[in-house]
Amino acid sequence: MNNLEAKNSKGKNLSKKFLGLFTQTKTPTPSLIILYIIMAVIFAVSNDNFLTIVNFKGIFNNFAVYGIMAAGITIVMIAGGFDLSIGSIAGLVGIVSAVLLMREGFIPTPLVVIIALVMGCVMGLINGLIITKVGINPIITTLGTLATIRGICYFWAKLNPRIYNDFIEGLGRKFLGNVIPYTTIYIVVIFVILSLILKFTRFGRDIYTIGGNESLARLAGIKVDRIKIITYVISGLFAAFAGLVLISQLGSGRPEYGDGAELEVLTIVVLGGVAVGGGKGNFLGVFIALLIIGSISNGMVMMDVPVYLRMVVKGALLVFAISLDAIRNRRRLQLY
Amino acid sequence: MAETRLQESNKERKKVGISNTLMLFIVLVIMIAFFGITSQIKFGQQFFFSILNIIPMLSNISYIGIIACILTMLLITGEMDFSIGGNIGLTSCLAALLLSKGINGVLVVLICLAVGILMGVFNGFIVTRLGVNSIIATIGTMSIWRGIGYTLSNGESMLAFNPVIDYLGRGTIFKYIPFPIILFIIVIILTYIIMNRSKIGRRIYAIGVNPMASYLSGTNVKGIKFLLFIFCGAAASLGGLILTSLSAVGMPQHGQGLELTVVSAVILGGTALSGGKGQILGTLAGVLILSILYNGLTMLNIMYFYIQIIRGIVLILVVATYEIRQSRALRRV
Amino acid sequence: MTENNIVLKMEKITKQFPGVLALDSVSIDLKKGEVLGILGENGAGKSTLIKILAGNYIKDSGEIFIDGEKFEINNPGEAMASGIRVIYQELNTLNNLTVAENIFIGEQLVKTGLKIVDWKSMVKKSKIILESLNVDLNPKAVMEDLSVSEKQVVEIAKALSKEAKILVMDEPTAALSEDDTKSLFRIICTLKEKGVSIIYISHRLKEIFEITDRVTVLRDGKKVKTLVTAETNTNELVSLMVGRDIKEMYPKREVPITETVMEVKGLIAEGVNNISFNLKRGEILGVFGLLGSGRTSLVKALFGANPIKSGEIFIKGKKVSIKSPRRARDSKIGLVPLDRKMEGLALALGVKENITLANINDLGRGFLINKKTEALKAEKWADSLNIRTPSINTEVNSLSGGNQQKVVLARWLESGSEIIILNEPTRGIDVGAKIEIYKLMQDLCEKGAAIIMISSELPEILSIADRIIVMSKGRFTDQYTKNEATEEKLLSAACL
Amino acid sequence: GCTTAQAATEKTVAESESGYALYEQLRGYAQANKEWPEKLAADYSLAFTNIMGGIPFCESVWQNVQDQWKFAGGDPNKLYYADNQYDATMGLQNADILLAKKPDVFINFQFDSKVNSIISNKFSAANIPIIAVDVPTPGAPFMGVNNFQVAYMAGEKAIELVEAAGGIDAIDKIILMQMPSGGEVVMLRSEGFYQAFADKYGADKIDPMTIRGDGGAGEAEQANQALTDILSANPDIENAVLTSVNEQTMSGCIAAVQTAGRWDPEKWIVVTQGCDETGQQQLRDGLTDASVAYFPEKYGEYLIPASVALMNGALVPPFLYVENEVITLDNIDEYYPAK
Ligand SMILES: Nc1ncnc2c1ncn2[C@@H]1O[C@H](COP(=O)(O)OP(=O)(O)OP(=O)(O)O)[C@@H](O)[C@H]1O
Ligand SMILES: Nc1ncnc2c1ncn2[C@@H]1O[C@H](COP(=O)(O)OP(=O)(O)OP(=O)(O)O)[C@@H](O)[C@H]1O
Ligand SMILES: [Mg+2]
Ligand SMILES: [Mg+2]
Repeated sequence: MNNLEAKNSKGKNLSKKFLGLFTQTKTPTPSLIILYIIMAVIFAVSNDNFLTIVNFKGIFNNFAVYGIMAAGITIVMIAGGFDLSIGSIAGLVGIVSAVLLMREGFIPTPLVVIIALVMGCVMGLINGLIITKVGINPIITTLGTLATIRGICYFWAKLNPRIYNDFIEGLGRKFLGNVIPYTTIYIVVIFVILSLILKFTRFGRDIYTIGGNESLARLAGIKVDRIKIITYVISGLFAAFAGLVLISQLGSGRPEYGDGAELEVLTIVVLGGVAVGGGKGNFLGVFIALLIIGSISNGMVMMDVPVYLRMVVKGALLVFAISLDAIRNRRRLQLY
Repeated sequence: MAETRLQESNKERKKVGISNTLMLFIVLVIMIAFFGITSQIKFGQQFFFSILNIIPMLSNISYIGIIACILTMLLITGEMDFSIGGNIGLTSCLAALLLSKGINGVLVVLICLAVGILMGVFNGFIVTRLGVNSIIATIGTMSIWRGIGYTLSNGESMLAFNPVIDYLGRGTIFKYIPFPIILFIIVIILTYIIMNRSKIGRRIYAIGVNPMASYLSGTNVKGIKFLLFIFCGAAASLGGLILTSLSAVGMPQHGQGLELTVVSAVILGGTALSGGKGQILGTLAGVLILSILYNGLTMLNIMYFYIQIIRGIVLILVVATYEIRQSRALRRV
Repeated sequence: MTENNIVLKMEKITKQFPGVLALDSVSIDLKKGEVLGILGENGAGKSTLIKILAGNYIKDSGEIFIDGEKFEINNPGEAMASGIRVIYQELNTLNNLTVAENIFIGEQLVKTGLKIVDWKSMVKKSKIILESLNVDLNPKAVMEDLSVSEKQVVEIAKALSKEAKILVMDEPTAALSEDDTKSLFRIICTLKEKGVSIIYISHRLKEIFEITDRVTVLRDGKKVKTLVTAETNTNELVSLMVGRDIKEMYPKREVPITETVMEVKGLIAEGVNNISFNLKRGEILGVFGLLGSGRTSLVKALFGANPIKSGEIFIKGKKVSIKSPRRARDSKIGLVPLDRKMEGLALALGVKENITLANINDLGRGFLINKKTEALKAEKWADSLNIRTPSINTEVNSLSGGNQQKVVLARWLESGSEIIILNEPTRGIDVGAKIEIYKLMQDLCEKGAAIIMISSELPEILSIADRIIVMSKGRFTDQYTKNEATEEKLLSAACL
Repeated sequence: GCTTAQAATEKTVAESESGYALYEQLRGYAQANKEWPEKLAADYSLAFTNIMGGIPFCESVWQNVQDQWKFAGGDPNKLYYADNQYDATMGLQNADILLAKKPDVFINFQFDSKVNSIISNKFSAANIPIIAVDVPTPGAPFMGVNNFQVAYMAGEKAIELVEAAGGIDAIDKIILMQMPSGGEVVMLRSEGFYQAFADKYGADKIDPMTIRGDGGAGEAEQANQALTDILSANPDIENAVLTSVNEQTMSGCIAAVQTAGRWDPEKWIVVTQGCDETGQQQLRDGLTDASVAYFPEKYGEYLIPASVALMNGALVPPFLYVENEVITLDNIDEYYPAK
């Protein structure tokens, strides 16, 4: 217990030192980093292809879509909200853009991109309006829009558009100097910018306040509804962008794309230390959670764990990670 | 003075108690009427209102209902169990495996329930003792359970014929009423009594509303949460057994995505995920609405993706109406 | 006085809540640079009145004038914009953010130009504010680690963080020690000189006389009278408040003090360092100390909610190990915690459920609850403690502070505790209710109970406690019998 | 030798005269792909469950079933439909719902053969005949592909291409992108492929160079991620043989190779199965080298005659195998004229 606390406080100093900008107080990040290092060592020992650029290109490309979605849902969740519809939004945006691109040059690419992103924002707006104005629990609302939007995707099930458009194709596949995937750059840029917004703008701080205690936020004169709606729009926007990356990486548009992404992303975000119910969370944590989840499946292929065992290992690692973190962050012992 | 206050308060209690649930049941009735009429019009005969349709539908959802009722109790304490789906997958594979080893059916049932309880214990432990957020913890265990299911069955589905197992899902009482429906009804009654009349039920609500206050009033918060996780584990594996029986097959895919179905049903029933609020009858209504919706629309030859759209809209509309009614009630005062 | 120096005028304000007419055409006015006290029993409508002023509740009818202009306040933002700042009765802090951030919630300081949040100056400014309140709190500390009293200070700092025209304080000193109160008053005086008008709500008449210029008395949602403080006295105010004369503010009966029921030896726990004392049947043991002195930690340890590192507890000579509140309850200990809303009550449940919360087991034989029994039990206490509520099924949420406190007390009376620990039992409770509670405490003692009472209110502890132990920095510093004890002694011992 | 052969031929002739005549005749109608001369399906009802609505393969099957039903004079209102969404539980529910509508024939397209046994029990209890599609249903005539055989064909085609490309030694790995969640039957689609190689070159040579990946639910996304991991785990793969359970999975796989920047049509021998619209496009785009066609758009030409035959009390052969074809860029236009 004692040395645990000791480690704990040391960890905190560490985090204070080199994570300063991106972290709020009490971040799970240090334990996540420790965990990731442990994982990396194990994988690296069992297969020397793990710690290679090639491999990390793969890992990063694999979680690009989830990473981009995570950006939006993190904002929403810090503000105390929830968004399960991101997978469906990505799917719909993906297939619609693919359909729009079917006839070469029929609609100019930039316009398609704009349409795509606007679609995302609109769906986010709808979520936000239902949640704030009608006042329905966000989980129900987005569970509903999840089903609805996914259903709409199937309107285009019959034509199965492939992507021949160079720009869109490059979006999720190109590398900077043949080393750094574009997708990685997107994620890093997005995370950094959002971190700065969260830390250094009133909007960002208000998000934390609303997530921490909504009625208090109202008493403090914060325009709670407006800010909440904006967070959902942001989430929709990034889901839409993720949808574009998705069709880029898969080279086609299909109605089922993005199916089930919500749980994956939720796992990543919560593992990254974003509090369900709001008020807590930072992007460094999410980023490392992203690395962990991304590397688990990759690492298991490396160690070639039998296909059927992979699920078990993945789940076990997840539970281990979150438990480790819980123990580490338990500052006073849990009474209830 | 006391007496008058008492009477008036009883009145109040009645007013508050049912409103939400009542509305759901009204929606239910409307839906049933709608499907009855439309199927009459479309096909010139009554496909929907027929024993042949209603009974199998009910036994097909009985296991979902059972799990939903138990999960409602857990949700009211403010915790969540996503691992139910994986639990079902594991249980059904285990059951089939044991049966294939020629183990006695009753024993198989007992073993499976025991394993289900163990899964609950595991969830309960990491959530209450290690203080892990239950949503992500159970997302983790969900994939552990299912993975074990795949490993046990080596990814193959296994026939599971056995008198006992068969009866669990396909046996009937009085020749017509399927056994799982009886089980479902029993669970509804039990959970209803627990949540509305019993001492532990009161504690469950109190924990959901303010765990600290409950703790400082001598309630064993961790213990009760632990217990409810165990209930969920047991309920899920019972569900797994019923599903195994209904399909006469044990397969790791059983129960895939079930968690979202059940949770939507529970929320539809008016349970607050933040805890402290919820009713068993509401959950019952939620389960019925979702399943009848699917049944009726399929009956009408509606494509699956339309069904999805409609399901989503109904989910939002129902809850929206509920919210609106509530805020009106507040304004009126 | 001429009209034009009237800053705020609230005319015929009426507010109806489910089952309660909280305000019945109440009118007040507030002059520039004056301190207006508002007095009233629990549930008189004080907080409601100021919540309407703050745009937190919407009034049913009535008018509000600021500087003579009619003014519609629809949300807190508008109120703040027009220079109204409020310290609410309930704590409103964000536990996982820092002190500095809490002080500037919703209006973080930003650098000119880019409008970037300026953490440095926020920390600096909050340090200044906190120093002016002379408490040494690290602005970077996380709210979570603060004791209730420390949080209350942050609340005040929050209200002072920005220039205000009208400053409303709803029982700001409820959780404060004497010193903090003094420094707060110093600040109030300087603000007055700056021409800030202040509405000051408190149940502590001592403070009302010390700080206010005029005082408005409310009763049952109606305004009774407004008087100039200098021209009135305690008895008049009290009788206006409660509608009858009150002879004795701190009634004290002689209760036979008999054998020892509880003995604590060398108790060490989080925030508590080697405390020993004993408690006798029929005795009221006062525990005095300043902010963060460890009193709450102590009682939590005694109640099993704060793990005991070492030390022994004997009850009726038998050594007991109290590992959890459940054990404490079973050994007939009861706790009325400091923070009603967070620790005391399940706000969304009814009065009934809250009263029976600690002994659900007695609500009928076996597995089920006998609703009739429960209702009758609840009714009994609702009546005998005279809890003001439309019905025993009303959410405690909507009860006023005092009545909420009574509900918590009722819970432990219901479970027949013999050792009752009350942490600031009369915090935020009106004179009438206070006296009722003092009476209640002594009735209990007569019935053979023993009571530990934490209190920061000197007159109260001096006159109600039979014996007083003083704590400082988690240590025991001194103890006095009722007759020895004086304010000076207690304060000096508390500062050791 | 020849006597037995004769006996065999006589036997089939006899059978067709005795039992299958009607089916053969109707099959003829159907293949003409226009209105049948006789409206034999009128005032009958038919129930059809689709294995996974939405994916091109199943859409084609469903489309053809509808067309043929119309040609046969069936009432669209009496063609009952449900979507099993690759989910045995839903398959079960749908079967119950359709059973309640008492169709005259039930076409069951559901992925788990074992779950089908309980379904078949229920329908035979109500003595409603079943026709199984692609996945066997006990006691029901089977229509569709023999998964193992088709996979084997694919394997043989791949071997042919391997030989052309300089023999097995020039190949680094053989990658099977499988779909465990699809159950055994679907597994055969890749294991048959493997078997072809094992038979040709010997298991001990093939086993070490075989990689089995979990392509998830038969959709592009997870397959893409899975292959990405496999590629990074095997950075030295240059020449590879790649197959998968269906065209969607394959599209994800190819995208993965491209994204990894390791795509070279010359060095990757890609043989797939299904050849639905996605597959045809992939062939035309030169992404895949060959695809074994299941001709989903022809399924109705077997299913409806069989159903109508059963409705009219005639017998139906126990196995109605699609004549699969290996489609390549050379012969694709014969089967699927470019639009
Ligand atoms: N949100 C609410 N809903 C319903 N009733 C309320 C609500 N808030 C206050 N009330 C009722 O209005 C009356 C006045 O409450 P208020 O809090 O203003 O009293 P108070 O004078 O502040 O009491 P105290 O001194 O204990 O703070 C009380 O009877 C209370 O029960
Ligand atoms: N469980 C705990 N773990 C760590 N520190 C604690 C704990 N409880 C209290 N403290 C710290 O110990 C000190 C004593 O806290 P405590 O609340 O007991 O003081 P107090 O005298 O009761 O204050 P109050 O005036 O609120 O009654 C405070 O600084 C508090 O932050
Ligand atoms: Mg008040
Ligand atoms: Mg304290």
